[in-house]
Amino acid sequence: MTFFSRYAAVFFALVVLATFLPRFFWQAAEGQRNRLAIFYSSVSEGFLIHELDAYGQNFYRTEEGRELDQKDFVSLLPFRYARDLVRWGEMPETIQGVAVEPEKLPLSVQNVFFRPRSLDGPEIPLCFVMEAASGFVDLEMPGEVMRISGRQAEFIRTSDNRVLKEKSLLFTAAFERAGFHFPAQKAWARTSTRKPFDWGWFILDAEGSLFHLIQAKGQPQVRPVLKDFAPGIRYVQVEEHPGRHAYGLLVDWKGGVHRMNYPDYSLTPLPLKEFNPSEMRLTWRRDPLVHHYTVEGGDALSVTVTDHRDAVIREIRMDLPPLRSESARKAEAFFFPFRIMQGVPDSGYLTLRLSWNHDFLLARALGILAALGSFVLWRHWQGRSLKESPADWLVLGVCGFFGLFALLWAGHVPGQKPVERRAV
Amino acid sequence: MIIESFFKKISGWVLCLSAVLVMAVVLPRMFDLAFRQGAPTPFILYSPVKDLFFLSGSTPDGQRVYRDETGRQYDRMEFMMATPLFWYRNVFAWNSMPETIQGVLITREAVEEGYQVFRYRPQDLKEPPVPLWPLLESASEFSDLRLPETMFWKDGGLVFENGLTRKKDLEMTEKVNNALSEAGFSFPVKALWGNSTTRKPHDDGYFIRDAEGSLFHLRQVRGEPVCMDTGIRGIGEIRHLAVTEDRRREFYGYLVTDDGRFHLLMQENYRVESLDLKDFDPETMGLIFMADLLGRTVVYGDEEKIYALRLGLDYHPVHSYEEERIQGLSSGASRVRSMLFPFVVQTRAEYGRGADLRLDFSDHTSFAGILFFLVLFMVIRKWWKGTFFFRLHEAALLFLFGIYGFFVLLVQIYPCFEKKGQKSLFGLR
Amino acid sequence: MIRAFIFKEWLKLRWAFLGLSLLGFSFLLFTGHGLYREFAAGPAVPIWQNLVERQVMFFSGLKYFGVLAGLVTALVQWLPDTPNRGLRLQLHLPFPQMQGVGILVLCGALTVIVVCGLMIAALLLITQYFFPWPVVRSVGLTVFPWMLAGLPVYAMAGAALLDISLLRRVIYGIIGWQMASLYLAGCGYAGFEGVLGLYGLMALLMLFAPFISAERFKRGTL
Amino acid sequence: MLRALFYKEWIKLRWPIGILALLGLASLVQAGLGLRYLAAIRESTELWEGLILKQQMPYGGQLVFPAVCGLVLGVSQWFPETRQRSLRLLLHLPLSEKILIPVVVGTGLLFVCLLAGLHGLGLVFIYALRFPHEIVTGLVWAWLPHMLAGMTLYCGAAMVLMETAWWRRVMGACLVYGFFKMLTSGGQPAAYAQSLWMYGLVTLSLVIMLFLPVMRAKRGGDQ
Repeated sequence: MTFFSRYAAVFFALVVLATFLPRFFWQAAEGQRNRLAIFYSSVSEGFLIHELDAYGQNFYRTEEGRELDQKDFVSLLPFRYARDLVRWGEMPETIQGVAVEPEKLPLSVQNVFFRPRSLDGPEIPLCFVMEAASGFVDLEMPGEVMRISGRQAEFIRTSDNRVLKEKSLLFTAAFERAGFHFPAQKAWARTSTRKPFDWGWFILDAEGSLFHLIQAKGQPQVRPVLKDFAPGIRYVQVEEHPGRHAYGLLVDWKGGVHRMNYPDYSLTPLPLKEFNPSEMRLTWRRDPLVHHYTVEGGDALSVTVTDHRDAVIREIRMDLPPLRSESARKAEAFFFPFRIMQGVPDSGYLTLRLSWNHDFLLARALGILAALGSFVLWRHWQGRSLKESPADWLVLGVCGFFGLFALLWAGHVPGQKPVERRAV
Repeated sequence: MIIESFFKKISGWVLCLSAVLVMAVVLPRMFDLAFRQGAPTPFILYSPVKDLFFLSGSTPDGQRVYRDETGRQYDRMEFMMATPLFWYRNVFAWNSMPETIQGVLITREAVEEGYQVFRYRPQDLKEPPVPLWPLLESASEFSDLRLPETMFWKDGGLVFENGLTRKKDLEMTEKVNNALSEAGFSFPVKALWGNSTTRKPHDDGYFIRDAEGSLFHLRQVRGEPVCMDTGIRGIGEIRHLAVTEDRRREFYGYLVTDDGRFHLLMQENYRVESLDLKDFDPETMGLIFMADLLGRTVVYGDEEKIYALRLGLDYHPVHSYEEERIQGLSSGASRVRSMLFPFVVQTRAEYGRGADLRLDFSDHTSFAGILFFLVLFMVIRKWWKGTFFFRLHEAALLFLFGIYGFFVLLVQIYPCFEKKGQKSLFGLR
Repeated sequence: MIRAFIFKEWLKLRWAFLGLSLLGFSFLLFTGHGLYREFAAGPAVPIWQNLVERQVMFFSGLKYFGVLAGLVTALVQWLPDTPNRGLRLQLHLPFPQMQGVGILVLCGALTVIVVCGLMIAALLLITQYFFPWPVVRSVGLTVFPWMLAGLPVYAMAGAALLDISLLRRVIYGIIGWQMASLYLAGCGYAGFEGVLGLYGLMALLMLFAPFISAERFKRGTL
Repeated sequence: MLRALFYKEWIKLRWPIGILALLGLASLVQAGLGLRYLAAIRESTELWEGLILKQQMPYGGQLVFPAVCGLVLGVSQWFPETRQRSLRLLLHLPLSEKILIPVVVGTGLLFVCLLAGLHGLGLVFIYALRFPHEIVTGLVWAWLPHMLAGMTLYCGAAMVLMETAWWRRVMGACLVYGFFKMLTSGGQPAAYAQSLWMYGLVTLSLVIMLFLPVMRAKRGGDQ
């Protein structure tokens, strides 16, 4: 019993230490870098770099490294800073042969941001199905929510928590007509009234097919979108934009990202290399001439520019100075052979994820040896036999310094007498 | 021994009074929590089509109701059609905007440009909790406003501190204070108002009141501080001023003077337009100002009453309306409340933000409550000890504190218990 | 005699004092480090402006420090004495009892005040390194009532520990809790600015609360 | 013998339990009235929107209760034991410590679970009156880690009080506080839904660990 209890103590201490010590370590040791953004200028047909340093100073450069002042920078990006250019009266009439109409720019300029965190997360599986054709300009949150339970869609009125029978039957029938298999696995939408119009919900059914639900004048419209999509659908990011260029982004389980085009739901894979949606951030900017994809993560920033027929025009990749210096990473490997993370980048859930350190084998080995050595010294100082509790050595061999601290805290097995110390 | 008994006495009173204090804070709060009812503030708009005020509110059971000031009910669409200058986006989308209203030609651009809304709340009267401001560039080439490298506060003059070096920026401080004194400013700075956010269409700088009560306008134009004397005199002492930067650029903002009047500070020559608001009390009432193409609407009020006023383009009243609101407590509940609690200790500042500590006495009905608890206490006394009599300080507690005193006596946290042998005033203990 | 009293209290209280200061300072160390990193990462003015506009409280972890200090001090000071009636012996010494209790309360209150004062001073020192003067002032005005909450908690916890009737103990506990929550009501930056004196006076007056409980404790009845 | 032991613990704990039960009741009343008022002043859609989309937790304040229960019961159960060596007295009862310690710890944990569980059931009931089961499930998910946090604090209090060496107390307190933080840092109702069993396992290890300081107190451990 004491044996179990002692290793329970060691286990408890290991979990807490492996969670907090690396966290504290990186809070103290992680470096900083300047904020960097890369834009593609259709005017100069080159990349522009905007850098903000720790003192709040802005630097503007071309990709060749020529310094620009703010005004040049702004006039090279006419779609992004249209307001300024129009005010100065310097808006070019045509760019690359395409006429620029400043008042129509909001329809053709779109910015979409994707974060790994939005892939998964705790949510309450009730859907606000908005009225997409109410006749009023402003959207309103409806007075009922939809739940897709085992065999049907149910509407619950918010004012008295009652199920609306008629509406539920109406929607269930519409789902069944479209070939939907209950229950739903996941449902995605942008539930906010601050958008120009409503595109409703994208719902993944029990067999992995994707459906699109819109409520217009109280009537459901359910359309099958994707059937037998081999990589499997991981996430759909719906983007209502007044230009109606695309329904949004679709991420599959193999790490591919697709643009879901309006109005036929066809998928265009984005031309991104080395993009891992579980770890990297993606920004998609669209302007009247080009698509512009920025991938940020893994200490690098890469930008791909395509034209509207999705042919790649230019690519650029910039390595950013690493946030974690090599010496700090060596120190981490020396002290922490693994760490436990509560939060992970691609989910909003809290977990306990064990992640082993795979870098710097030598530093790790040295760390474990140092922990072993300290433990030997401690046992010697306490006058304890090295043969006592042999499993301790296993703990130390696997967990290094975490193990050392945990074992020190747990102490020896109570009641065992120290060995007689021989006179030196 | 005097010290000894003094200690005991004061200790007893401290305990007793703190119990009363805690009860006077907590019990009314619990009462309110249990009996409070609420209804959202109705939204009032002026209909230039029908020359009436239109209200959108909700009934106690959560139903939305649209009606006009005469009580006639409408549906949502009719409501929007009656107030087309506010809902212009919808009305234009339905293609049902009248061509002219009151003889004025209506175009989408004119409506959009004529539209402005701002709000005033009583807590705006208080100085901001952290009085630190950036002096933004008001004549920048670029349309995005950007934070400068310094921020300033008032300490007699204006003191600038640089965010890079984290030291006082002596050069800037001197430049600004020179600009102030050149404009005829008499130090020290008494009060300063401005809108320090960068999320606004343009920057109108700060307004500063000097030692003599004059108002000055400070801006940064192309890196240089520019100060102007507004020449505003004779409207009383300015208590609050808000800068409402808006694309319309009709006025800089509004000001509230210490006589409780509400004025607009116009952009042309710093002219002051005083609005004649009936019964407006800046300490208790919130206000919404809505400008549209054809006139101005001012809606103000507190929890009890709500006033609406329509002004023409020349700020002369055209139409007015007032209405009683649903009370937070029903009349029965509020009578019971004032009977139960002879006074209430408020720890929150009522309309401003922050803490307070003050007594709110209830009206005369609280005597009924006090009498009730007096009798109740006597009954209990009779039941427990066989006599109606009680001591002087017990009577005082009951009379002064009503229900609070009753509870204090009930759990016996009252002072002066140590007179063991002595007889008390009423002869029995 | 008085010196002996004070020495005896000091023997008990020094651990509370040390532990609380250690806890507080380690917390401030974390706060200071966080600020240091934030200021190293970018320009200062946006951070200042963010604080002014959103009223972020980077020191909000100190909110319950005063309460903790009061509670720990009271427990350390009164708990060893009460169960085996050690205090009774002291109350029967040839020394005016109430003055004796007064010295005890004074020692405890001073511990709370000194610990909290140290925290405020250290926090203001950190703040003034990173922020201009108005922020320092507002931070001080915000933290002060939080720390003041320690005094009523100390007093009422003392009274509750000393008292013999269980009902009264519970009531004192509730009073202490509610008094503390008056001081901790979230009023934003510098919310107590105008009424700090009143609240301070109230907190000091509360220190008289334990006397009557001590008297009851001594008599052992009523 | 076991019944006597159980009875002894009950005698020790009845007043704290009584007070905590009253507190819990008061907090439930407050939760109910607060929810009633919230439903009265806000439009129902807005309220549901906050609960579903913004994942607000209006019951967040009530979730502290299990932790308070754990701390109070832990301290009031183990503080008297650790004074004047009464723990040693307890351990010299004619009963194996393998039965005795689990019974004593189990009694304490039972009361923590009972009090906090009833309080949680009350909360669930209050919310189930107004909201569909999805929102109530969210409440349960948010409540469970706090329940574990209550058990953690109970064991932590016992462990800190029983330990023999002061540095072990400090380190133990830090570890328990760290784990408490890990359990209460979820900002969304179902943040722990995927991993609660792991947290439960770690909590269980803390419970089992309690045997160690007891044995140290009995046999005399190292410093």
